[in-house]
Amino acid sequence: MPVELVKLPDVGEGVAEAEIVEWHVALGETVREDQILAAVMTDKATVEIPSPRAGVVVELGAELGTRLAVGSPLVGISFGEDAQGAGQIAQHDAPTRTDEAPVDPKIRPPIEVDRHRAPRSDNERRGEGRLAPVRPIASPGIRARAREAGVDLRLVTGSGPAGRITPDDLIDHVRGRSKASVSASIAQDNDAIEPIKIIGLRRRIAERMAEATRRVAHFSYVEEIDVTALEDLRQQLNARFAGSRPKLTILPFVVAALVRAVRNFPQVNGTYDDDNEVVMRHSAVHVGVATQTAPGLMVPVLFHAEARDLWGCAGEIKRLATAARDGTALPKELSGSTITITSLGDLGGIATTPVVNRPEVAIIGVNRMMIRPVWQDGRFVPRRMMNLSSSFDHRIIDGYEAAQFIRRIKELLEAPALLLVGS
Amino acid sequence: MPSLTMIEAVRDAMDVMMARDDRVVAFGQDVGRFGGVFRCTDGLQRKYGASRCFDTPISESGIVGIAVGMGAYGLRPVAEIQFADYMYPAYDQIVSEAARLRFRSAGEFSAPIVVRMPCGGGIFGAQTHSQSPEALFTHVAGLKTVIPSNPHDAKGLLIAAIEDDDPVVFLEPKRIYNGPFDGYHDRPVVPWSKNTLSETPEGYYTVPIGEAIVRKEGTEVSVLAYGTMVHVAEAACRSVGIDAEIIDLRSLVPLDLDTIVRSVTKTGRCLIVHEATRTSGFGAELSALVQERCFYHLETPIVRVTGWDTPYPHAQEWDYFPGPGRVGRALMRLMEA
Amino acid sequence: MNALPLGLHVPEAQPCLRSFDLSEAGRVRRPAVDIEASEIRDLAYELIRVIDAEGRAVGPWSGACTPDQLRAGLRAMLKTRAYDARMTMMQRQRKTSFYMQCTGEEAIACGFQLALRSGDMNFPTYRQQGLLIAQDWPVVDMMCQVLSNEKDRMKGRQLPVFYSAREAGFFSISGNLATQYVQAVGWSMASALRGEGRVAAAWIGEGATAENDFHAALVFASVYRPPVILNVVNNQWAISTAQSLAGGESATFAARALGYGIPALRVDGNDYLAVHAAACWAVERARRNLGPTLIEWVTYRAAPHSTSDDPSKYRKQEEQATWPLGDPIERLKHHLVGLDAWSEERHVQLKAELDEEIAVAAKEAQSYGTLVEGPKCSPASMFDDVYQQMPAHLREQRQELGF
Amino acid sequence: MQERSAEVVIIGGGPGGYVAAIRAGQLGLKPILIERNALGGTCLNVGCIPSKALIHAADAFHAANCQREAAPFGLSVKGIELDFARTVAWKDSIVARLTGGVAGLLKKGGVSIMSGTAEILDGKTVKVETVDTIERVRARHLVLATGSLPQALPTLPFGGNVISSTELLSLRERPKRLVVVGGGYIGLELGIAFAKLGSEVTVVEADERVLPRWDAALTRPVAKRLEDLKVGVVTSAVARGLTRGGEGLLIEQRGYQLREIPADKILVAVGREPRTKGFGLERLDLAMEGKFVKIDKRCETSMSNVWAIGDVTGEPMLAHRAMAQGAMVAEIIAGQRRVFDAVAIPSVCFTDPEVISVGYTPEQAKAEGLEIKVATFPFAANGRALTQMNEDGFVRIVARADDHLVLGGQAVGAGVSELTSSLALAIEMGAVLEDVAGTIGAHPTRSEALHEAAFGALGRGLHI
Repeated sequence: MPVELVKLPDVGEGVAEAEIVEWHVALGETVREDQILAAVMTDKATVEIPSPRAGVVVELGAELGTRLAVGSPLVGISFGEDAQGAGQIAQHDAPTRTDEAPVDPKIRPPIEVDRHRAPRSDNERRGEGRLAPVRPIASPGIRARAREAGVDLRLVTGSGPAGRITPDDLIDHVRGRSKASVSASIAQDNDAIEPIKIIGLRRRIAERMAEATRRVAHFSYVEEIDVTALEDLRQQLNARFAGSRPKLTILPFVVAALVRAVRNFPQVNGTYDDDNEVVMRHSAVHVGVATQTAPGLMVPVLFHAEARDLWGCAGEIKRLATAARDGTALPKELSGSTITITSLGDLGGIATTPVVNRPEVAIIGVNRMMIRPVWQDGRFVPRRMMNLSSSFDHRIIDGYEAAQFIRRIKELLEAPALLLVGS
Repeated sequence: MPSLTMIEAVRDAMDVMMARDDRVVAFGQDVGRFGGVFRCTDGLQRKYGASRCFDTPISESGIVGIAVGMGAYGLRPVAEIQFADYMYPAYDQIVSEAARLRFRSAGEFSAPIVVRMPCGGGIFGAQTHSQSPEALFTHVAGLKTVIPSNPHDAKGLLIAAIEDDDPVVFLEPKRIYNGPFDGYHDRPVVPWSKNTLSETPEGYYTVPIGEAIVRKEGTEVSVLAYGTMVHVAEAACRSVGIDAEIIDLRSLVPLDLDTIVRSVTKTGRCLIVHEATRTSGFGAELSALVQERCFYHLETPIVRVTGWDTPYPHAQEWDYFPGPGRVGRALMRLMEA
Repeated sequence: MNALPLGLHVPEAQPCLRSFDLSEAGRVRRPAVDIEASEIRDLAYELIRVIDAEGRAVGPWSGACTPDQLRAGLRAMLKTRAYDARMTMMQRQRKTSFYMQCTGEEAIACGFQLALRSGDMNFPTYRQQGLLIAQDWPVVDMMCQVLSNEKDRMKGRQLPVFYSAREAGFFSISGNLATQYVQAVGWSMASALRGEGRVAAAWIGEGATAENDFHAALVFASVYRPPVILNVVNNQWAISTAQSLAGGESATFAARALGYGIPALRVDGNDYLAVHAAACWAVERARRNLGPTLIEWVTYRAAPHSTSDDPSKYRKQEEQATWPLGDPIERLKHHLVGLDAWSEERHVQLKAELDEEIAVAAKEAQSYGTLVEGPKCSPASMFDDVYQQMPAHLREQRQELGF
Repeated sequence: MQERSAEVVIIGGGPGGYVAAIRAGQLGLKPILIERNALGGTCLNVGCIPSKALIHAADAFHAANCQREAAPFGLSVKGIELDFARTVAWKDSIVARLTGGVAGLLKKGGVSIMSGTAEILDGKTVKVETVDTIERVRARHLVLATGSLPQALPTLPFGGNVISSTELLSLRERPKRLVVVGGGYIGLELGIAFAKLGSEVTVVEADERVLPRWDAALTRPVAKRLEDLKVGVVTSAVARGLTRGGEGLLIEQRGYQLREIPADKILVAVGREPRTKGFGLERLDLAMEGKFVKIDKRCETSMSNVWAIGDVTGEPMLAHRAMAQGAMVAEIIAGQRRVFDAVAIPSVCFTDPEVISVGYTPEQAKAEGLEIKVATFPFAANGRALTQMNEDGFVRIVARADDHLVLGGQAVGAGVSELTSSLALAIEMGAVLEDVAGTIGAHPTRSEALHEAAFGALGRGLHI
C-alpha cells in the first residue's frame, strides 16, 4: 500500500530548518489535496504546509517544537484503500538529533476528570481519587529519592522517552524549587509550577535577544523632547483631514524626523555583518516598527520610509501592525529593516534601554508623553515633554555621533513645520 | 393510608407501642388526664389507665429522674418535657445519669428511656417557648438525638426511639405540629393533610435512627437541614431556582455521614441550616465533618444559616427565624463563589 | 422605719453536739406499721434508741434480732471497718487514686441491709459500702473496682468506690449528689406498677438534701406513694460543711417529710438494734403498699470525707470524742457481751480473722494489677457500652486510637 | 501472666513476616516474631520451594525416560528407576537448609522468635502461648503476616484421600491414580510433576480451559504438553464429592451426567484464602476488603500502627510481594518515608512449559482504553530453544502505541521464569520499546527473544 512522504518544503530564502509549531491533522485522518497539514516556523515566518495529495495520514514527522531540516519527511500519506494502523515515523530515521526531539507528554491519554468541571487547581490534583493521577514514569531509585526530598513526581517534567523522569530532571526540579523556596515563605500555599516548553516564536525571540546582548556593544542615550508644538500640529492635522486621511499618531512624525536626520548621519541607517565585519550603509530607510503580538514581539518593516509622507507612513504602519497581530504578515514584510523604532505607547515609561535589532546598529525608543514643568523665560511653564531612549552598537556608532544624531531629531520634532517642508 | 398531623403521628406511635409492650409508660406535666398541652398523649390514659399514662408534678429533674429509675427497673418510659426550654433542670439527670449509666456500670444498668420535648420557634413563643437546644445533647456521648420533619418520620422515629436500648432525646418542632411551615409566615397555614409526607401507615413501623433521607435530589449544592428548616430550605431553593440537594438529617446522633459526604462530593457546595443559635450550634459540627471529609471537593467555603447568637426574641420573631429569604440569599452567594 | 437593723443569719460552722436532746433508750413508742402518717408527726423530732447505757436492749423497738443475727451484724461492721482501713492504706501506697471510708456509720448500712430481700434495690451514696459487705459480697470484687485493674467489672471506668452490683441490689453509684434519690422513687413506682413486690431504698447524706432532686423525690413519693424507704444519713458533716448549712438547725431532717405527708422516723444511727428495727418497720410498711417512709439516721462521720480531705482544717480533733452516740461496734459488742453471746476474746479473735481475710483478698486483688501498674482493661474497652451497638463514628475513633 | 513489650511484634513467620523481622532488626527495632509452625511459612515448607524441588526431580526422571524411546541425540539410557523416598528426603533437606538459613538471619538481625500461637487481645497486645509459657506481649506496632491456607470445597472436605498441596508434597510414595480438582497454577504444577513421576493424573477444571486466569494464547502450549503426558483434562466440570466407597471422585460436567473418576488421592487445589480466623483478629474490627484485610499504600490497616502484609492482604498472593511489603513496613516503622508503588509484580506458573506475566496483558491494557502495540516472538525462531529441543511457546511484549512505553510482557516456554527479571526491570524503569530493542541481548539465548519482540513491535523485526 503506497505511502508518500511529504517533505518539508523550502519555506523561505536560505531557510535551513523550520520548527513544527502546530499539527492541523492527526494520525489516521483522511485529508484532501491542499488541505493544510501543519504550520512550521522559520526565522522569518510561520508557514502553513498544504497536502500535495488526498489520502490517509499514516506518519507524523516529529513532535511539536521539533526542528526539521528542509527536505526531511514531514508527513506520510498513504493513498491506497486500506490505510491500516498508523505509526510514527521511527525517530532515528529523521536526521534531526534524537535528544532534540523529546516525545511530547501531552500526547498520552488526557487526564480523566471524574467531575463534570474543568480540572481544578493544584490542590485538586493532590486529592486522592479526585483525578486518576497520570502515573509518573520513573525508576524505583528516582521515586525513592523524590519521596525523600518530598517531591511529588507528578509535578516534575520528564525529559526522557515517554516522559520518563531522568535523574537530571529531578535535580533541576529540586534546584528550581530551592531557588523559589526563598520566596516560598510568602507564597506558601501557591507552589503550583506549570512547565511550559519554549517553542515557536518565543524560542525565536529568545535566541535573537540572547544573540544581540552577546554580540552588540550596547549603550543607551536618553534625550528630552518638547513636543508641545508637535502635538498641537498633530491634532490640527487629524482634525482637518479626519475621514479622508489616516489618523496620525506620533510615530509618523518620528519616522519623518528619523529619515531627515539619517541623511546627516548615514552610519546610523546601517546593518553590521559582524561575521564578515562589514557595515552595509543603506540609502533607503526601511524602518522596523516593533509591534507586540499575542505570541510575542514582532518587527514588521516600513519599507522606503524616505519616500512616504506622514499619512503614507501612518497608513502603512497601521497595516503592518494589524498583519503582524493576526499572523498574516508575509515573511518578506518581517525582515529587511535598517533601523527600528520601538514604542510602548502610553506604557512607554520615563526611559528604557531597547535592545538593538541585529544586524542593525541603532534603535530609537519612544517614551511616554507627559506634562512637565519647564523653566522658560524666568519661570516654570507646563510643557508637553517626551523622552527618546535610543540604543546604539558602540562597535559602529560612538557616543558623540549618537548624541548629535538624536539632537538633530530633537530639533526636527521641536519644530514640526520643518517635517512638512521638503528641506 | 391515613393522613395524620405530627401530633396524631406522635400519639399514634405511643399508642402502638403501649399496646405492643406493657413496659411502655408515658408521663409528664399535663400528659395524663388532659392529654398534653399539644394533645400528643390525648386518649392514652383513657385507653391504658392512669398507671401507664399519668400526670406528674412540675419537676423536670423529677420527671427524668423517675424515668431513669424506671428504665433501670426494666420499663420503657416516655417522659415529656412540656417545652424544650424547660429541660435545663433535668439536664443533670439526662447527661450525668441517663447517658452515662450503661458505661459506668459496664452494662449492668441502662436507661432505655425517651425524653420528648417540643422545640423550635415560629409561634411567637419568645425565649421560653422557642429554643432549639439540640447541640446541648449532641455533645453528650451516650445520648441519641433525633428530630423528625414530618408525621411519617415522627411516628416511625418515635417507635424506633422507644425500642432503642439507649436514652433518646426526641425533639418535636412545634411549628410543624399541625402543618409543614416553609417560613412564609404571612401566607395561610397549610395543613399536613395537603402534604404527602403526612401519609402514615397504620400500626407498627420504624424509621431507623441514624439514617438521613435525601428529601430532594439535586446537583448544584447540598443543603443539610432538619426539623422545620427542611421545609424552609425547600421553599428557598424553589424561590431562587437553584437545583439543590436537600438532606433531611432526621437523626443528629448517630449521624448519617455517608449520605452527607456522597452529596457534597457530588455538588462541591454545602449549606447548613438550623434554627438554633449559631455559635457551637450543631451546624458547627456538621461543617467540621464536611470539611474533614470533602475538603478537596469543595468549591466554596461551607455556609451556615442559623438563628442569631441572641436569646429568642418575641416581636422580632421573623427577623430571628431563619426564613426562605435568608436561606435563598445564602444559596445565591454559594453559587456565585 | 424598722427599729432593728437587718442581718444575715450565718449558721455556726460547728455542729452543736452539746445541745443534743439525748432521749434515753426505749422511750420512743413503736407505732403500728399501718399507722397514718399524720399520727406520728412527733416521731420526726424524737430519737429512737434501743441499747441503753448499760448495753441492754430496752423499749418497744427491741427484740427484733436473734443473737446470731446480731453477731452477724457485728461481723459485718467489723469487716467493713477492716476493709476501709486496708483500702485507705492502699491509697496511701499509691495503688489507687482515691478512697472513702464510712467509719462510725457502719451500723446504718449493715443493719438496714438485713431488712431487705433479694430483688429489692438500694440506691446508695459512696458511703454505704456496708450494704455490700453485709451480704458477704466478695471483697476482692470490690477491691478490683477500687484498684481499676483488669478484673474490675466496671472495666476501670469509675472513680474508686463507685461500685455497681445489680445482683446485690446495689444501684450504680453516681458522683452527682442526690440524683439517685429521685431515681429510687421512679424504680419503686415501676415496681408498684408491675406489682412485683420489690422495694427500693434511697440513700442521701444530710448535706445533699439541699439538692432539688431530694425535693423532687419527696414530691413524687408523696404523690404516688411507691414502696420506697427514703434514708437520710445525717453524719453531721458534708466535707467541711456542717449539717446546719443544710438547714439542720431549724428542723430535723426527718421533719422534711412532714411537709409532704410522708411518715418519718429519726433513729440513733450508731445503735445497730434500733437501725435494724426501724428498717424492718419501714420495709414492711412499703411491702404492704402503705407507701414511703423517710428515716433520718443520726450518726457522726468519724473519718475524713475521703483520702483527699483533712478534717483538722475545719473541725477540732477532739470533737469526735464529744459525740454522744458512741461507736456502733462498741455498743453492739457491749450489748452482746451483756447477753453472754459474745466476749472480748472472741471479739479480738474475730478482728484478727477479718484482718487476715481482708489481707488475703487484698493480695489477690493486687495480683490482677493496680491503677499504676499491672494489667489494665484494654483501652479498646473504652468504646464499649457507650451505646448498645457501637455506632460508626465510635468504631472509627477506636481505629484511630489503635487498640 | 508474664509481660514483655517490643517496638514491633510480627504475627507469622512466612516470607512477609521473617523479612519484616530481619529488616526491623537491622534498623535496631528489636522485633518479636511469633510463628506457630516452621519459619518460612507456606512458601518455604509446603509451597514454592518443595514443589519446585519435586518439579525438578520429575523433569529429570521424565527426561531420562524420553531418551529411552527417542534418543534423538544418540543418548540411550537403560534401567531407569526412581527411589521416590530419596527424592522426598532430598526435597526435605533443601527445605531444612532454607528454614535454618532464615533462623540464622533472624538471630543475626537481633530478632527474638517466639514459637507458639498468638491471640490478639487488642490493637497493641498479643497473648502468646508457647509450649511452656503464656506471655502477654505489648507492641507499639503490630504487623499481621498470617498468610493464606488452601481453600476447601464444601462438597469435598479435606481428610483421608482428599488432600491439599501440603499433604501431596509430603507423600512418601507416588499415588497410582491422582485426580486434581482445580486447573489453576497449583493444580497443574503438581499434576504435571506427578504425571512425569509416573502417576496417572486427571485434572478437573470448572472453567472452559486450564489456567483460566491466564490468557488463552499463553496456556495453549501447556495444554499440548498435558496431552503429550497423557494427563486427563476434564473442563467445565465440578467435583460433586467422593463416591460411596471413597475410592473415586464424582464429577458433573456440563452436558454430561454425573460420572466417577477412580482416584487413590484427590488433590483439591481450587485456590487459597487469607488466614484471618483463629487468632483473635476479629477483635480489632479492622476494615476488610472482601475476605482480605484492607490496607493502604503503606500497608497500614484501618487501625493506627497496625500493619498487614502478604497473602492476608489480598491478590496477587505471591511470596515476593509479601517480602517487598515486609521490608517496606519495617522501614516505615523506623521512620522512613516509603510507599508500596511497584509498577508491576511478576507472576510465574512453573508448569511445563513455564508461563510468566509481568504488568499489563493486551486485554487488560485494552480494557483501560489504552492504545497499544503488541508483538510476539516464537521460540521456534530462537536458536537456543532449538538447541535445547524445546521450541514451544513465545515471548510477547505490550507497549503504548503513542510513546512506546512498555506496559507488560508475557511468555510461555522452557525456563522463561528467568525472563521475569529483565521484563520487570524494563517495566519498573519505565523503558520504551526503543530501550528494549536498543539493548543488545546475548546470542544465542532464550532471553534475546524479548529484544526481538521489541523490534517486532517497532515494525522492524529481524529474525522473523
